[in-house]
Amino acid sequence: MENSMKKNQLKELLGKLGPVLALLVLMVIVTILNPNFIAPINLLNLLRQVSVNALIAFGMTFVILTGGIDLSVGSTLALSGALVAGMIASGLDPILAMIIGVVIGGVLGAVNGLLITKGKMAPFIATLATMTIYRGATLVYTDGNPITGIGDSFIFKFVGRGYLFNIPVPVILMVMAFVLLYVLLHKMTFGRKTYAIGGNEKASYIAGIKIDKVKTLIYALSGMMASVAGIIITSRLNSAQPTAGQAYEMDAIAAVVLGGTSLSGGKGRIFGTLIGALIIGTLNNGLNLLGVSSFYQQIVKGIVIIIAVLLDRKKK
Amino acid sequence: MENSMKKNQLKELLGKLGPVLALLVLMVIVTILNPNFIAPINLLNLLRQVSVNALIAFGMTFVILTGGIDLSVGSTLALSGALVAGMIASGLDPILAMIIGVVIGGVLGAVNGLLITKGKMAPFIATLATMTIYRGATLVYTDGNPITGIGDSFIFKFVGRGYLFNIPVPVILMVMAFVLLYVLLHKMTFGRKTYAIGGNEKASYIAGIKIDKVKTLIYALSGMMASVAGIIITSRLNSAQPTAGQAYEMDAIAAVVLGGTSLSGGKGRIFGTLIGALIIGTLNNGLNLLGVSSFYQQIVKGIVIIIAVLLDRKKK
Amino acid sequence: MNILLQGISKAFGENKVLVNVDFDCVGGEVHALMGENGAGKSTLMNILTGLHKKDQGTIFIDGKERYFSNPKEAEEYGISFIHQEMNTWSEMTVLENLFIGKELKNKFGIIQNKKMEALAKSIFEELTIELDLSANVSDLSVGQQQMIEIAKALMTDAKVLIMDEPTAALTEREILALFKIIELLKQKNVAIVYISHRMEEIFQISDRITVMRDGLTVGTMKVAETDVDDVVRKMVGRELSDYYPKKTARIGEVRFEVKNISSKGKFNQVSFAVRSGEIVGFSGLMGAGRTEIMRAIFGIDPIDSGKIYIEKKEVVLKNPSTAILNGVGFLTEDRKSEGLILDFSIEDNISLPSIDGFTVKGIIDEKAEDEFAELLMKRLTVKAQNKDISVGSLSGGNQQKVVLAKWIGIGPKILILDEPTRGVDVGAKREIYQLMNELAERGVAIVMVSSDLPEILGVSDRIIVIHEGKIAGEYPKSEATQENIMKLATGGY
Amino acid sequence: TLEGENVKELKPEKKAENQLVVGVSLSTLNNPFFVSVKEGISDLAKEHDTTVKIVDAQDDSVKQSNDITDLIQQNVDVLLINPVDSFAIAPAVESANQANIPVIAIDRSSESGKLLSLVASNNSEGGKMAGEYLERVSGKKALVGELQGVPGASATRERGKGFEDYAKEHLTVVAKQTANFDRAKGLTVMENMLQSNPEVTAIFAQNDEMALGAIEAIEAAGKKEIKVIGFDGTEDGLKAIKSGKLDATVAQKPTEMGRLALQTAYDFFNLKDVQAKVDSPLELIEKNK
Ligand SMILES: Nc1ncnc2c1ncn2[C@@H]1O[C@H](COP(=O)(O)OP(=O)(O)OP(=O)(O)O)[C@@H](O)[C@H]1O
Ligand SMILES: Nc1ncnc2c1ncn2[C@@H]1O[C@H](COP(=O)(O)OP(=O)(O)OP(=O)(O)O)[C@@H](O)[C@H]1O
Ligand SMILES: O[C@@H]1[C@H](O)[C@H](O)CO[C@H]1O
Ligand SMILES: [Mg+2]
Ligand SMILES: [Mg+2]
Repeated sequence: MENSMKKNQLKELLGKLGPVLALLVLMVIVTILNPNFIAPINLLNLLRQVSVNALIAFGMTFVILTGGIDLSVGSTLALSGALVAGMIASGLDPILAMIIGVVIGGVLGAVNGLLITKGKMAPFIATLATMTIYRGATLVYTDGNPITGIGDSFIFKFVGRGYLFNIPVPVILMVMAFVLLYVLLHKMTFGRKTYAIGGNEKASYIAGIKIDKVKTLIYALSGMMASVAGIIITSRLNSAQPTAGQAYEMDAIAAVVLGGTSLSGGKGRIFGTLIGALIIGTLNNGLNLLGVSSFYQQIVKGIVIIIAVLLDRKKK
Repeated sequence: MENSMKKNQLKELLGKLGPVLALLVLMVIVTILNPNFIAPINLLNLLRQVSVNALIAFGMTFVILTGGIDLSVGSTLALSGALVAGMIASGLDPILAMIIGVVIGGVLGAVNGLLITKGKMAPFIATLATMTIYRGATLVYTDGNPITGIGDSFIFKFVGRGYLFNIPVPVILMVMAFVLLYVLLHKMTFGRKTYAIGGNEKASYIAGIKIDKVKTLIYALSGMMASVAGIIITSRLNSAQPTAGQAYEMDAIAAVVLGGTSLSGGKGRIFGTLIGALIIGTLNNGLNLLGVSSFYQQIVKGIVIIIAVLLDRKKK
Repeated sequence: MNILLQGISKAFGENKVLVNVDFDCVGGEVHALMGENGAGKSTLMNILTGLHKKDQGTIFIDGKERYFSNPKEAEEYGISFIHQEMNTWSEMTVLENLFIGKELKNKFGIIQNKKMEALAKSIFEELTIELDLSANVSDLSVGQQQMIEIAKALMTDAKVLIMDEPTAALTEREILALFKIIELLKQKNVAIVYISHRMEEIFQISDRITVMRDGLTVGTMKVAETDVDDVVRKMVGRELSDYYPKKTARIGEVRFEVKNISSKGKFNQVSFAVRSGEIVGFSGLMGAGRTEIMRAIFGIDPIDSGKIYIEKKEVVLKNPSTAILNGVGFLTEDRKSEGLILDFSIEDNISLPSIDGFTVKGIIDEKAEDEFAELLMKRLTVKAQNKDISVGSLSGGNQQKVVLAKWIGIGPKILILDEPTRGVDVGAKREIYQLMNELAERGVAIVMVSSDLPEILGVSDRIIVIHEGKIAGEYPKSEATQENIMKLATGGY
Repeated sequence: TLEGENVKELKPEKKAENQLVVGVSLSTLNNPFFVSVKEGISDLAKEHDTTVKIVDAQDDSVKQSNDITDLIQQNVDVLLINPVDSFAIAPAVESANQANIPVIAIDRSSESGKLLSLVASNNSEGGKMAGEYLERVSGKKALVGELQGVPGASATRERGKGFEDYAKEHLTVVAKQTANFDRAKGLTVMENMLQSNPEVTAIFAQNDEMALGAIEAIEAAGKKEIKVIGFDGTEDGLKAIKSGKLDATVAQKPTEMGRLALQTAYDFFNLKDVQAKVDSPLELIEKNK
């Protein structure tokens, strides 16, 4: 009994550490092949690259934990980025514009939530439809052109391009979001409800959890995270791109799954997602550093995803 | 009792006809706005446009009926198209090349099936990974360039660009595939097993169904349908495009769902998928005929999908 | 707290499930609610606790009219419901399960795990439950999960407690513990509604019995003023003479034999033989490993060592498909998740394991399939409008008959039945026993796993007792008694 | 039978500008370059009261060939096509030929079928111009990184070829990565390139969007000495040159391209002579000039 408990704990620990080990192995390999990789400046660079995907993937983690999926994040990112840029360009206070942008992201996400809960649509289809709609809306709003002339607001530039104590601001935002969402997911009842819904929706209803409300909030959260990512990208590119964020949903989902969260809901951790995003980021950055042609990069990325997921399965 | 039975039958009939009604309404609206739409030549044109998506969606129907999903169809289409073009360009007999192409499609699909059954991976992730890998392989094989010089084989041109009794050959292929797969799904044990797996995988296994075999065959079928679509496209474009088929999985999934098949498996019909593909095709063709700008087209398409699915839900 | 339901009616679509039902329960009593499968017992309680909306009727609580819009509201008011279908979260820990929806938190909204643990420990102590609070529920036995459900309900300080078949998955020891708790609660003046198909325990613990049939209340009586036969008559609407119909089948040659099969950690060196026309009962405590043995024989789980013979020939049943080809059928203990495809029609369920036999040139011969399904439905007296309605809409007993029909349909030489009457009402039970006899008469070798001792004794020709994954001993029908079987089942103490 | 057979000789009929129905198929409108082409066409059309029907292929050759059949259905008088791919467009051009509709290609050509005219800038010439510029400002031994466009796109191929053919003897190309003609990709690819090849002194980005992404990365890394040349001369690109952030661009005139294409159609229906190739001018635009 004692013994088996220890075994179980060991197994669980390994389960949790699986993705971390994968990440470390990957980093060691890349470093051996190109020591530039491990240079602090490249690592910070890597973290900054990861931040956008990580932010989206954090929101996606909640969605997937409920057994859902959000394909619209890329379009939400583009639309809220464009709207923020538009507001700033037309003279609105940048801070206010960013706040409104995040609210808009939340509203776009809540629309998904309502289609799924009140409309009883499958998350895949609901967010596939809004993905198309939000992208179309972005193109209509921008007329297919990037929005520029965002001007010289320090604070807006700071969000995507600034440094604080030598650390890029997007990285700081990522860490802050991680801590907040970690507490929300693991230390507060909202997170408990998220797991409960994904684990057994009917029982959760009977236990008095307001399924529709929690789900809608979760999709709103996902939309908000996408819009934060959108603001960072807009700031970094000093312009809002109508095509921004295309196919980002796939990277975010991959990060969540690589981090050990199950697509059928109820199982997983946001820490895993962070690691998953770092694995993908390391792959992107590493393969570039190693000069692997972009065609082969795709093959390698696909294979690494398969191996990582298969190893995770084996362990169980 | 009598009465209620009739009511039930009516309801069921309506359920089946739901997508058909949606299609008819759509067609009437477009015709009123632009009578050109209903011209036989345009309808044939529309059917030809639909054929590629329909073929992919037919295979996707089986996959979704088992509760799975296949995101790799677009890449499979591109890779098998490129390989067929490559074989023909290097002098292989076109008919042989096409047969090999379809076999390759089947193998690529079977790889998905094996990852999902033997590797116990979630279909979403397995096919997301192979989507990336097959696309990468296509780019490597073509070096990013279209494959041309397919030469002047009549039979190869015929597949994508020919007419038989004034009907475009892709349309004839679509109809043939529909009939075959209709029989397979609704009249043969393979289809029964497909539904059973989607309805309750455990119970099906205990009832003696070889789940792994059936599933692998279904993903292989999906790959084969994608490769047929790939051959048609290659013939139509007189060249194999490395970027062909990108995001086609979404259109195919939308066709399946619009046709009333449930993403959670076990429920749906291939006839619905045909109608679903026609709805999407009518939207594309109709919006073009009506001169709706492409940005607004995306918004309209997304909204129509939502409305169609919501109406379908309401009915139930 | 007293509850009173008056004139409750409810229909799901065309299906009238409750018609003008009256029911009441007062503080300090155990009021049993009995009736065939689908009589409407669970639905009535779901209406009381706000999961379903009534169509008609009035609900009084302590004399005042009162309605709840969801179960949580009812619970907060003091009415707790332990549901028939288990409402656990298998990927969450015991502690998390206990407190879902009512976690303790501090003023910053942070969950207070320490406080919750202390509270849970004290409840577990009271119930004499020994469970690791940090264990995942998926690692617990069904019985242990049921105990969590009970603990959850008691934690809320309920004034009214509804238990819907709470003992269906409990061991004898756990049942005893539960009955002690019920006694305790009675003394605390809690009103208890107790739903069960187990006649013995009803008479052991309840004060009053209400019987329902086809959505109507047939009558309410004091336990002291009634007896088993009376209750059964009210339930099924007719006299039910012998529960265990007499078996006349001739016992023949050995049909099926397993020799020394083992599976590490599950069972060890199990050997037995079954003859044609024989019914062999497998008894044992919950979790003794009976299900695991049968699953392994049928090829669902792997066997580490040992051999299986059918009609003296060695066979390797590497998966269910091979087992079926060799003439073995297996009715699993969990009919919803392993026995049926709930969205499929009755016909499609019945023909599923034999579907490959219905093809002409690869095309399914629908006429032959229809006839096959209709024949089996008639033979098993499945009560349904027609063969095309979905199995999910049938009552539990009728669903179980469909599962049986599908296995009879393969023309089995050997039929393994794991808890074939679990959750099935008395009337349907008797019909199932009758069917087993008919099959035996046709020479089928039958293995029946059951946790219901009277059933084992009433139906089997021979009884094998499993204890901790090993055969502890066996008795022919003539020598078997509850006492000697329990003795073997508990390891001889 | 096959589509695209039985092509008849085009016989121009005189038609006034305000009588014309012009079908326009663009490869994508997700790229400012083509948005400018579109604007060039629609502005000129407005001036002459011409009806235009514009469809957007979203960079999918199959969709483009569907779009073009849709336009043919509507009996347009002339087609202005900006192909996604010059090989894949050929059958659609042949269909138009069969339907007796004149086709004018924009920016990219068609490998077969008959074009009334091609309005394009010479991409491989443009690639060479970029090479020459980098050699001039960064010296013969300059270590160059190249940001490539969408794999397989003709612009990618031709600009790459023109540039690399020239670079073979005049420069050293140390790194090549695709950034899909996309600004955000340009940024990350550049960041990585600065890590893997810190020695680069010059960048050729095959369009301005990628160049604009790249300069954000270069600025962030504090390596302002790296010279960057883009391609296109989009509004944003030109702005960046004016403000000194971008060093140069090989400017095409997308708006002009659009206007030229429509003007060619007008000429045709006015029974004027039409040139088989209309060169849209390329121009090197540099900082401080
Ligand atoms: N949500 C529902 N929708 C439709 N029909 C339902 C629903 N719930 C129950 N029913 C039907 O109502 C009837 C009564 O079901 P109920 O579960 O109350 O029976 P029960 O007496 O509890 O039976 P058992 O002893 O098998 O638990 C059955 O015919 C059942 O099929
Ligand atoms: N799905 C499962 N996951 C984990 N443990 C299980 C599972 N099923 C059974 N067990 C455990 O395996 C052991 C044997 O269970 P088994 O079901 O074979 O017993 P049984 O004698 O058939 O009793 P029951 O009447 O409960 O089915 C028990 O300890 C049980 O807790
Ligand atoms: O010429 C155009 C532009 O350079 C654009 O940026 C990408 O596609 C090319 O064809
Ligand atoms: Mg019940
Ligand atoms: Mg059992």
